[in-house]
Amino acid sequence: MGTVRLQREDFDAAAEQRRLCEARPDVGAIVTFTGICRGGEGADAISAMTLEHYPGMAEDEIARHVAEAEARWDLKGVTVIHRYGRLIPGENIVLVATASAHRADAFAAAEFLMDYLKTSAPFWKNEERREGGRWVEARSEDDAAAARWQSPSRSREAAE
Amino acid sequence: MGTVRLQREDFDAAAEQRRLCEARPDVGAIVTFTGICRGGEGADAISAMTLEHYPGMAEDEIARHVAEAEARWDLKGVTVIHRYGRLIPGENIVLVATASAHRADAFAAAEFLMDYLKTSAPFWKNEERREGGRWVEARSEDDAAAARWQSPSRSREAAE
Amino acid sequence: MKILYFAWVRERVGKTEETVEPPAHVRTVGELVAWLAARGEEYAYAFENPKVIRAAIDRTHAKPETALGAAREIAFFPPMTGG
Amino acid sequence: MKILYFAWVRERVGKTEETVEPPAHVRTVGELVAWLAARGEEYAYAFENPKVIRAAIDRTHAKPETALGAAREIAFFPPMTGG
Repeated sequence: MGTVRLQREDFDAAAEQRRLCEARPDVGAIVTFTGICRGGEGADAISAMTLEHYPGMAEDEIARHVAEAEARWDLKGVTVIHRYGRLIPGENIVLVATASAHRADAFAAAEFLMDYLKTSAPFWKNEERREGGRWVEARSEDDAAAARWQSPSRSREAAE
Repeated sequence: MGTVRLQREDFDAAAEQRRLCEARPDVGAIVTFTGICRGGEGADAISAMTLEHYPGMAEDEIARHVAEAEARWDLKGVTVIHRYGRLIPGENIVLVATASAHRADAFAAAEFLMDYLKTSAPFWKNEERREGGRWVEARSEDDAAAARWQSPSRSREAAE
Repeated sequence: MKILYFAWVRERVGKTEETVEPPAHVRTVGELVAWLAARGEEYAYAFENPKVIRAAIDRTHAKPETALGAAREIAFFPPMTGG
Repeated sequence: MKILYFAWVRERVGKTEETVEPPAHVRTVGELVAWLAARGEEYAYAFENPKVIRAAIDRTHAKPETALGAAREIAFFPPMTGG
């Protein structure tokens, strides 16, 4: 049911959101997450970022997590678009959009998908700075964020 | 810093999102929540929904919560738009858009604001069905969702 | 003082607002609800279950025990269902 | 079997992919890393810290102790930084 796309070109978040709810009277909540290439500042300024990915595996890995999100939450639609190639600051990197009847499902699924994209989807960021290219290091916070979805009960479940 | 608008007319989520990140190289994450008027089904089908609000207080109440979100999380921008008046199924009701450097702040602030809009902002929904108008009842799940923001520490803080 | 009503409280009372002058012994939100409820059938109906009535004093949420003080505008309404 | 390299593992090894035929005693991902690391300076550099190397067998995440089995495509890469 979900849509997964890997592409070089930019995406239109508004059009993707429209697609998730048109002719769907049961959709009451849409959450979108848009990841944007940050520019950094001063000595840390970035002139561009190149996203390398593992074609084939990246699609499979994201589709697997979309299916897991659909099994865990009551979703009416999911779209994940991840770009690759060279991007300049301000450009979109990734879109996760989730649709549900009530907000808690859409929020939880979008966070879950982002946490997994950060830690399990085979993408690698290389940032171009004045002194040259540098591979972005994985963040331990991202591992912690992904790990929280592995415990069966979550405080989030208090929400609608 | 945040933008709060109450209006009869529809909003353009994409334009609001663009406004949050344009000329902001420090924005790496934007979360949007769009609430949509659901249509219901069969005997429960809704022909329209009227949103009544308390002018003056609604703006104040939302602005107060936007300021609280800005104090609690590292946000680069917040926009809340809430419609009032008569809406038909499929129409937008509310938009919350949050911008931050990293995703955890944007997600948490958007959920916080939605939880408070549901329980503390002076709006009342009246749904029109075949048998007449009916005021929507408050949900205890919404109170529980809002209450979770009152404890000082949250598992969410494990995330980036 | 000015009283505003919203949603089904407004429908039951049959007006959106009015100006009232409660006696001096009406000092809290809860006491004002009790005083209003005794004004007639429509008020009794609107305030029949005080537990579900929410109030705001000068556009800030208030509790039954909140003192009216020098309030200019008091609003009564059901639990909110926005968002 | 086909080996793919990504990100700085690719840069250090100096190639995006190659076909290798490890001896029969190389049965797990971890053993394959050790065998590759001994193939030359560039490999030793790429695999100098096996703990930070991630692997996938036929496009599924694998651990050092995962058996190679009849794998056709094995990939090595640093921790992922997508999203």
